[in-house]
Amino acid sequence: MVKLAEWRGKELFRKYGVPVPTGRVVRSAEEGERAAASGSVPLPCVVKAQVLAGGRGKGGAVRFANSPSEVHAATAAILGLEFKGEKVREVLLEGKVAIGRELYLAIALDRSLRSPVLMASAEGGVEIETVADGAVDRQPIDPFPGITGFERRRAARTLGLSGGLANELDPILRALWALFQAEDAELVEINPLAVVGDHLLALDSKVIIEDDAGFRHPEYAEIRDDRTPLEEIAREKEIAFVQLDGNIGVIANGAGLTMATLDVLMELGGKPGVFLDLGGTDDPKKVTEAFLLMAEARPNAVFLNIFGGVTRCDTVATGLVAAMRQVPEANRFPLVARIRGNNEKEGIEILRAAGVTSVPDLRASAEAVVAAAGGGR
Amino acid sequence: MVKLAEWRGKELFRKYGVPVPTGRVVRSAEEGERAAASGSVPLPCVVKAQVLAGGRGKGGAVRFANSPSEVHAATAAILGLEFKGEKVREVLLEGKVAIGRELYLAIALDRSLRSPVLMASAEGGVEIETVADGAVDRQPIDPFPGITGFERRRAARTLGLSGGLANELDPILRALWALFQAEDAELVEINPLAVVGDHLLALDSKVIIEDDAGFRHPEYAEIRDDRTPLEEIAREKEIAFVQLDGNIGVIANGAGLTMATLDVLMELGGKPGVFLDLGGTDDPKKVTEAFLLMAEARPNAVFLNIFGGVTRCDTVATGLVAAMRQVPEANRFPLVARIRGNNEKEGIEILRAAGVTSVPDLRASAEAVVAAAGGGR
Amino acid sequence: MSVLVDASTRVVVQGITGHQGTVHTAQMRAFGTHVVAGVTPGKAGSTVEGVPVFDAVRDAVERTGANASCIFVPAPFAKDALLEAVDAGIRLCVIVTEHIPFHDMLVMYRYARANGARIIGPNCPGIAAPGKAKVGIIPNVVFRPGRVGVISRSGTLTYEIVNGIKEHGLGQSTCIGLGGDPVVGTSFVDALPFFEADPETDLLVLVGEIGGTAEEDAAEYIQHHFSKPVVAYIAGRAAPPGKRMGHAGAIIARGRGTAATKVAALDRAGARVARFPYEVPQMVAEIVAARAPR
Amino acid sequence: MSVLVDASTRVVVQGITGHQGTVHTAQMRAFGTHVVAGVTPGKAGSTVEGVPVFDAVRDAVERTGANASCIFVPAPFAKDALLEAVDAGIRLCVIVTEHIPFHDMLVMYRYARANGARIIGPNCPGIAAPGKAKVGIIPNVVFRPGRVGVISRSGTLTYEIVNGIKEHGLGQSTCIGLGGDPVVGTSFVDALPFFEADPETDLLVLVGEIGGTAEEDAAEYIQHHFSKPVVAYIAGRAAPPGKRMGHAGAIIARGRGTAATKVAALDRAGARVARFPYEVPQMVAEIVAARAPR
Repeated sequence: MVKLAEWRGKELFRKYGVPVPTGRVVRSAEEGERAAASGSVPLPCVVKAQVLAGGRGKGGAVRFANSPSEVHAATAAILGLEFKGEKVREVLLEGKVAIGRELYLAIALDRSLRSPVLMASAEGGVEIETVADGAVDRQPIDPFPGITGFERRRAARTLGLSGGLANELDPILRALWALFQAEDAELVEINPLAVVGDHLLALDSKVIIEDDAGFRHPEYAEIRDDRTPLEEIAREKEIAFVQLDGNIGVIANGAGLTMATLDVLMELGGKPGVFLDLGGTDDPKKVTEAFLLMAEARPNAVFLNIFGGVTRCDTVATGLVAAMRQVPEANRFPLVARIRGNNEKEGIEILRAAGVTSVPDLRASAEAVVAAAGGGR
Repeated sequence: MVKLAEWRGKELFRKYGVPVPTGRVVRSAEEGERAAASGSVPLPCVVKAQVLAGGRGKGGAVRFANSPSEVHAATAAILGLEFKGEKVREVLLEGKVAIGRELYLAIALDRSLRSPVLMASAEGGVEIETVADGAVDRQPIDPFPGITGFERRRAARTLGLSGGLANELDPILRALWALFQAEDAELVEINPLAVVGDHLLALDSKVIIEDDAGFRHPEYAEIRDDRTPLEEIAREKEIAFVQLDGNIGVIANGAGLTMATLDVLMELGGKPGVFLDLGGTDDPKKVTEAFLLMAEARPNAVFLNIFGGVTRCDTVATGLVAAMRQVPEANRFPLVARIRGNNEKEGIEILRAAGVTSVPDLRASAEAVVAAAGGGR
Repeated sequence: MSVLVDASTRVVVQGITGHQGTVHTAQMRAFGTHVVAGVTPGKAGSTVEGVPVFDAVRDAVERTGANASCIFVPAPFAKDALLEAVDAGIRLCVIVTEHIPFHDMLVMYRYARANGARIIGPNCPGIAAPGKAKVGIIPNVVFRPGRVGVISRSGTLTYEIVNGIKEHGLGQSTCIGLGGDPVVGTSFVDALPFFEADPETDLLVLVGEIGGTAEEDAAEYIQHHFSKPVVAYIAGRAAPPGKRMGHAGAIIARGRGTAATKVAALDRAGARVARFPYEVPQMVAEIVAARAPR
Repeated sequence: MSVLVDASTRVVVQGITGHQGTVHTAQMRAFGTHVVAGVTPGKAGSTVEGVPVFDAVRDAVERTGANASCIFVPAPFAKDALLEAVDAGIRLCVIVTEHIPFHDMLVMYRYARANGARIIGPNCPGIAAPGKAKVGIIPNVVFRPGRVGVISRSGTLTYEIVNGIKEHGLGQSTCIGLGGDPVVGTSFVDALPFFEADPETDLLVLVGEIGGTAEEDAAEYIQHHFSKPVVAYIAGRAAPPGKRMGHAGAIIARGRGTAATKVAALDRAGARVARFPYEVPQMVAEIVAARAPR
């Protein structure tokens, strides 16, 4: 998933017709000062760190400025900050507005209903998780026929809007729905949607784009997510790779088996540190690449747990053996292998020839790798 | 329904992405000559009368020209022609192309299926009614999800297109579907869709827009249909009014009852000349307007046949009496009235007070009006 | 038993505060129908003819147990009204509104079908079972409880014929006016099985008109699946091709949908086809007389 | 009897000329499945593993009587493939393809449901009834005919567990891999009634994972409507919140969908919940032993 920074989400809002404050993203204090001086950002203005984590207000990542020099100072103070692990590289400057009521609007997927849902609450401006369930109205939106008039009217009633404000809400809801569909979003959230005088204004944006629709959206390919550098490399190689806080590397195939392997290691007192899911490949080169990637993560020990289906055991064994020859001496690690399923015999034979023994029992093999990593009970 | 002239249909084709020849519509021979001389129409070119009736080629309403002066001559010859009852006021000039195969494509409504259907035939370039049923492939298109890849592939196979031509057909089909939906069309037809070298080109267009969607399409309001002037006035007053070749005026309420009334008159030897359906009004003013409109059509006699439902009998009687006072002496006509249904007694009483007797029996009343018009068996 | 409506029918009127909505709410109530709610956005809390008005159909359903809807809202908003009714769980929707674009109706029809709801109409007079319930606008005066079923594409012509049945001393089991638009939610073929199954219907009157092939489809169905006597009338024999005869659907296009083909098809299917509308009640009376125990 | 597939299942493989399509066509045939047709546009007239290839599913259905589809086509074209299968009258579609955008799947799901078709998947290993038929990619080696039903959101973990059941000397009635995406055509709750009704299933293994509330929904259903013994395993106890664990659906978002809540719900519903995957076959064997006549 691609989480968009606030300013990117607001660019989408503008494109689809959700009103947002006049503003501009800057990447240096000088740029910020110039923007304020030239009038392209109204004064007084809000200076907001463009990080993905919430709670910026309380965390000092949102400031106010009344003059170009104050914009310079606030931007300088925020840029380069480390906010909940994210480094601030961009700052959004926006004209300050007089906020009346703060509302909440979002469209997200409800998996159980297998439907998008429109969420609306009159209690916006706070983390929606803190709002009582009863104060958030949820309406399933059927992709056919799309968001309807009666759904939009109900949202207006939920938000306590009538007259001109209800009339303004209507195109905002259409725009949110259009954005959700056309951009292949997982989540589109406006929090708060503020009543400013007689108008509605989206003061923040939260937009998450689905990865799988990447073939329709090359424009999101370059936007980096909160992945580690190794995770990023893995992503390019189409290998599911997740770094955790442990010292055992796990290479398995299939999400369920990988998770189960982590669970077993943890139950046995091990600490999984890298999670690498080969998925359904049967290309030995991909297996080799996965191993080399794992080596770079420098685990204490590696557990190879494969159940051959699409991925055949002999393919994995061949890839593994090739990788073992390429891993630099310094990066070598103790390896425990367990390969079962399709072409199991052939795979075991290839491993044996390279000096690796496959342990067929899951518990026994897991205990062995925990011991090899220096952990265990 | 609004039938669009060829050039208007082709403007829509261009807008939605169906390729059409370079061309221009002109309304005088001079304009045509200038267009050819300035190069905005390639030479040699085709000069086509913009009338709605088919068979223009055989009817002399399509000519060719090789020079600006020939364009002048051809345009002058065609403009002002009366073609199957339509006067030629516009001429389309288009660059002449080397036509390979001629194909047929259309999207229309299939009422029984309650679905749009995509019609495709490799035998284009002739009236589709003359093509054998088996040579026209019909595929229902579900508005949800809209035209699909497999439907487009089947159309390509039906048309015998592959490779680059099939690739060109794909966006044409998407465009046709988009046009059909977004313009609220009843029919979108390309006949012929010509293979010109390595490309596809729509050489003619037939687009019919639905009347009822007028509230979404004010742009079609000014395009005149093939209505008579009185029909046009009736349309503005929202009265269904059809002129036929007879001398009895029929005012009824509801399409079915109006048609049944015509049928009865015809069976009895009468000749219905004007058909006026009050529909479901209960505004006496509308009834008065309808009567005045009928008077202008100068029928020999008028049959008022009302079954009161939404339209109440007393409303009709009130409107009728008001109209009788306004009709000029010269335009007066013998009237036979039959009013039944809701508020029947009150209506009969109002008519009686104005000197009109309601005949309750349909056959008897119909015979009376046929006699009054001077016809009958 | 009757067809689609009965004493358990609880009607919500969408567009109740409009003139037609108000008038026909009173008429439906006078017929004996349980009109339990009205809907007009922004008018919640008011009443029309003693019927409580809500902002949304969902509210009406939750508060009053409405299970059928009668839609009078203007054409540009009719699609939304129907979607709202179906979304709120209504399973019978009678759409009186005329001039709904057929592209809208295609969406409405699919949405209703996907959710198990039935549409009657649009541009229709609705459905009535004398002595039980009426959802729509057919004048109350034409009805009398009886055993003649009626299905019609027409409005006032239906009233005329139904009234004729009454004037012949007979009555109706259920009468459905399907509407005169090119795309209708319920066709003859959709409605016929209900009348075949209805023990209160002895014979059926079918009133068709030119345009489309609904009558030909009905004839095909009658021939193979319908066991009760059928009397039919087709309006529009005098209509010239290419002219819309009032109803959007009543047009002879490309030589199809003429009265002649429809009459012939019904004739082949064993229906008695009347030449004049007033012959219909006569034929019905003859059939009833012939079947009566002597 | 078995669940959803049996000896009458006739499979068309969409994307048969691709590597996976070809490999698994052979595997399905080796399992004993009637693979009657393949579809790859532009490849009509060729054969793959002796199976005739058509340009369109409709052709395949007309010529071979195919009634189930196994879809291997790449994600950008998978939506069209599913719509084509349903349009051609196929009523069981197993989608192996992974990385289908969920927005596409929402359309596919609605289209299938509106037309009475069932989707299994996407991103799933499919369905197999040993001795009868397999539609999908679960390795043949793990199966043995028997009386244990299996429903799983996982792929290889399913193979592991199913294989374990076999190694304990038991066999499976039907095994369904639902797929690991956020939107799946068939959920636990959708699949459970089939196993409840299946006389060849004595007990059920349910393999879940973190993310969503499908397991909680299943627990609710089991508690009230499922009478057979259930052994469950939930993968992902070690997963940190906010990280996607391979499957698009396997993510703990906003504190929901944790292993703990799922285990607790299944526990409350009376299922035996295993801590380790290899405990599942043991528990199954214990239940079978306890039920066996002495």
